[in-house]
Amino acid sequence: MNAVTDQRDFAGEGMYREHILDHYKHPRNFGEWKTCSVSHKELNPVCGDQLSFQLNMDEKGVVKDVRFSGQGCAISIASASLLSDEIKGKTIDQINALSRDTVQELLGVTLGPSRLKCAMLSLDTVKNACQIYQKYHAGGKKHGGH
Amino acid sequence: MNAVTDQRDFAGEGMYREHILDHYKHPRNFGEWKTCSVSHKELNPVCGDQLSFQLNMDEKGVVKDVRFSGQGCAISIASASLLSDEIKGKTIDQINALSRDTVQELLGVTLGPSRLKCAMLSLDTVKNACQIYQKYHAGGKKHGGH
Amino acid sequence: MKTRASASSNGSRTRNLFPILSRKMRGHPLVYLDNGATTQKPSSVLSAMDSFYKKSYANVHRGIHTLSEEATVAYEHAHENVADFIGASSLREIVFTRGTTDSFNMLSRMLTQTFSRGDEIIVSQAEHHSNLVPWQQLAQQKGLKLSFIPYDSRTGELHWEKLEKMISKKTKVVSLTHVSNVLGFISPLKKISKLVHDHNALLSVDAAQSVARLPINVKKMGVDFLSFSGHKMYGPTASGVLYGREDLFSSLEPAYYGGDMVREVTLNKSTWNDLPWKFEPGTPPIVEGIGLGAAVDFLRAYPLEDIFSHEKKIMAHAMNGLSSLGNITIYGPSSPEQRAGVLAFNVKHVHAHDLSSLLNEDGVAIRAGHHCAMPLMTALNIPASARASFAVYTEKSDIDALVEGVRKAQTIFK
Amino acid sequence: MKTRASASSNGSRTRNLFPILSRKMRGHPLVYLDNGATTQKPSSVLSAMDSFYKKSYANVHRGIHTLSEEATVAYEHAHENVADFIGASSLREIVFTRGTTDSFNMLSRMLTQTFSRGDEIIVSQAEHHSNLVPWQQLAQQKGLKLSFIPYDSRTGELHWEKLEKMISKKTKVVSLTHVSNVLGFISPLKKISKLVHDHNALLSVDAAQSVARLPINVKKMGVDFLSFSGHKMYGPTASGVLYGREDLFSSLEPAYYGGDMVREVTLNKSTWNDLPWKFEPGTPPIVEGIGLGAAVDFLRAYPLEDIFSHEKKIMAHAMNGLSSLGNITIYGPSSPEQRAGVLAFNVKHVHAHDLSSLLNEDGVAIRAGHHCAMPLMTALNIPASARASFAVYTEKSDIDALVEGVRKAQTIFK
Ligand SMILES: Cc1ncc(COP(=O)(O)O)c(C=O)c1O
Ligand SMILES: Cc1ncc(COP(=O)(O)O)c(C=O)c1O
Repeated sequence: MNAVTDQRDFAGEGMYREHILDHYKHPRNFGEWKTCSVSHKELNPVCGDQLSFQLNMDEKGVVKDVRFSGQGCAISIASASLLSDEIKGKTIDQINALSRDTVQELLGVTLGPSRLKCAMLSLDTVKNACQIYQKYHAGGKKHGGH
Repeated sequence: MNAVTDQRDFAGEGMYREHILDHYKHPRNFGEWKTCSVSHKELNPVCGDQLSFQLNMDEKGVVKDVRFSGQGCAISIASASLLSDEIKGKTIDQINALSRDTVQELLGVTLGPSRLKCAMLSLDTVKNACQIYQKYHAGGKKHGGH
Repeated sequence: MKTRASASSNGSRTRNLFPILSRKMRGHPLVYLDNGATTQKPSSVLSAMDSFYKKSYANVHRGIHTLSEEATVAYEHAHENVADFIGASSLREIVFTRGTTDSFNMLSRMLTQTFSRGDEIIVSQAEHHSNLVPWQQLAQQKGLKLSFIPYDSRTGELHWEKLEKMISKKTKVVSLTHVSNVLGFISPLKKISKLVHDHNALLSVDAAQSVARLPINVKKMGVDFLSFSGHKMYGPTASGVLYGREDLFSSLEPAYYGGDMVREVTLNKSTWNDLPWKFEPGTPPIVEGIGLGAAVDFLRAYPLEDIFSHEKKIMAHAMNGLSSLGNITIYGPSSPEQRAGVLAFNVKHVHAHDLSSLLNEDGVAIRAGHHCAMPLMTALNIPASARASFAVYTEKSDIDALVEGVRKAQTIFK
Repeated sequence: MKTRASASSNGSRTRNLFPILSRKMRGHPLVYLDNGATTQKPSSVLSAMDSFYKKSYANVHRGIHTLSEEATVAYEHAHENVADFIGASSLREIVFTRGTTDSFNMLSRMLTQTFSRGDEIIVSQAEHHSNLVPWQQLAQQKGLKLSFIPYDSRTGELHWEKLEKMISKKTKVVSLTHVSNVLGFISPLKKISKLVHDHNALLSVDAAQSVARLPINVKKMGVDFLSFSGHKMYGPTASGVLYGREDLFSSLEPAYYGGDMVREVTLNKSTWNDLPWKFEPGTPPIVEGIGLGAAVDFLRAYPLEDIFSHEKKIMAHAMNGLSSLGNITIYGPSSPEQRAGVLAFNVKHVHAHDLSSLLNEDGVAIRAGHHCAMPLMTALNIPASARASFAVYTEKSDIDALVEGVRKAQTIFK
């Protein structure tokens, strides 16, 4: 995977490599459940993108399965699709540890500041969904002091 | 007299030539009358200069004699002194025709925009004094339609 | 300065006047079509600023030393230059601001200070946020009514006829864009001015997109206030203008305060300086003002009539080229004749952001988004669009690169 | 960028970094002692701006193309650079304005929006109009009380003790200059901050004269808001900063509106962008911001500790030289140790304007007038004064030229 190399060479050739287009045209885990552990929707008013994530958690606070829906540009949809695969089997703490670098590594490109916002919408939505889940299941495993 | 030559060469050498210093140190027509046809005072708040002019007019609207008083920098006092000589025997119309160039010619220097303000205080005061005089003596010679 | 270079016939020579346009973008020549956001700068403007800093720089208006006198003369001359350029009577009608947005914030505060509860302000549904949000917020704070000339989907312009029905004795000011930064239409200002003045209201115009695209004469057009930015007319950032009719400016109280705009200050009271300085508090944008003056000289060397017809040819070429690809929606008037330099469009199945990123890979810079006109996007029922916008240096080959890039995007996303 | 050059030992090398200082004034070397009004610019600042225009110029924040991405990164980096320079937590506390006056207009509006009739604002009798007139006008409009820490003729500073008696539960904000632009004193901010915060008021500081003269750390000094201008710290005109503590900035409503400072806009409602952008409406001073960042790099290369002690040596030399002439009144603290870079004085029998004109004939540029501090002039009971003010490039020989010029003036006017 591409590391973040030259700050100034944003989104080099191949930003729309097969990989991203494939996830855009055939998003994984796309759809909506009738019920789930937690669901959350976010909107980026600047570009009109909107994403909704549903998570199903097991009793240990691990993501068992996930669905997402929404509309947006290729970068935001592909990020959501890639992220939906990535978070399966992860704990909330592990999800909170995911960074903007994770998302760029999943996409395989380095993004400039404005496209990064498109890419981060999915991660923000997932993290906020987790926070909501924790708030309502405070009895379970507490959010650790790290 | 110096013509206004190079815009960019304000206040060349000799701005404080003998001529100006003489009028500053020994201002002509300096003092105050008890009575006069019209008197007017103006202030330049930016530099604190203040000048007061008194005019004695004859029945035809010609300046017979003049006194001024006040305080200020050499440029403003010397201008007032030079101008006080200049306006003697002039009609109000002739005084209204005096310009910033007249004052610079009297001083014998070309001034930059800020010192020009010092120099113009006397002319502004005299012109406004004339206007006040005309307002209260509207029965006499009307301000012509030139 | 008066040498005339025809913009249309000398496209590539014009390009050479702009240093940045020789930059290569990943091996491609730079095709800069984001002029609606900001234009590039000719060498003449850059060197006017750089050499002023290196030769005559000082603060203006109060210094007696030579540098300060020179700076004052240059800064005031820039005002006169702008006054002359837009047909104002004198520099007393020209306030240097930091841009269109600054002009509107200042103007809206000064005017609404004189309005009473229930008074009406009319803008349009197609305004840039800069000519909307200041009025909107002040209307809310002061209990004023804000009304909107609606977008007309049949013509791609505004429902001009509706203004006649909306306007009333309550209307104090009508503030409209001259050229829409999304739809590209040109407002019929002369007609509007008559209507507005017949109702004793004031006409404020947003010339951000028009001032470098078509000739403007505030007196002939009957405009009371005009706002524009230096950076969209080949001048520097942080420069702008608020033109105001002298009698109006004379009677308005300032909205911003500080040094230089005052005549006398005591602890509890202040009086104001002469026009236009009473509206320029603090150290003004000195070097930016001088750069703006140089930009005016640059624009004068063409004339604007030529720029206008040059950009219309480019517009026709672009509209033809894009339409021929199919699956393209173009917003605004359908005839290039009715447009000035701004072309917003969408490509079916390709999000504007992706289009912009793909074009960027080939060195083509366009804008994608809501163009600071969200209410218009709502009216158009789209979240975003692509926008190509032209300038004096835009050539047909730039448009060909754009069209080719859009074609490629269609293939990738098909 | 981290190369350190000692300002004091390298006076003349420093001079070479400033292109304008090689200009000859009627055959004399330029002796520029009007730094309190504005400083000259080093090549590094000028070329940062010029080459940005020539290589990476575009509008910021919303463009997707490479130029816009580069511009955005550079512009945001300049915010981070300034944040780091004054000890702020992050760029969220740094709003780029167009100068100190703009900062105070913005701040005074934002704060007074939250005040109620009868609330009190405290400033001083020695403030620049920029930190007086905005508060004065808004106080009048909103029925607030404006109080003044008086000038203390014994010390040449302010009556600091009086603040303790003045301040009360009604006091909402105390806004004071850090270094007086006439008297040159340095305000004891740490003490004042404690007093102000003990009364649950806010401390706003005018750093226009201090930011390029002594080290500033807003957190250590306990300052809630800090305002300064780029052009007085070796940066460009039309640039400036309003620092605000993040929790305060978060809760304040903006005072200026337009594009880029919004998140969502409908015809009748707007929501705001994140910090600091919610306070930067419209196209910001992009290139000026980048120039300001370069000025910060320049200042960092000395350190400010060295500049401070360099200017103190210059101050001592100047106070000695002038005093030795006789018939000179110096305003402000009598010890050079208590002053920072600003020296106002009058020469008996020579009006400050005439002195400035005479010095100008020998290439010496000083300021003469009321220095935008008319109420202080009233307290000092003078209409105007001369002022020499220093910078990193000021040399002892500049002071010798000043003293010699004053001596000549005394002869001419004796
Ligand atoms: C102490 C002080 N405050 C405020 C200002 C105003 O700064 P500006 O004119 O850059 O807005 C100045 C400079 O003139 C100053 O010296
Ligand atoms: C029509 C219109 N009005 C106002 C503006 C705002 O101009 P600025 O951002 O320079 O303040 C723009 C540019 O973005 C514009 O296109």
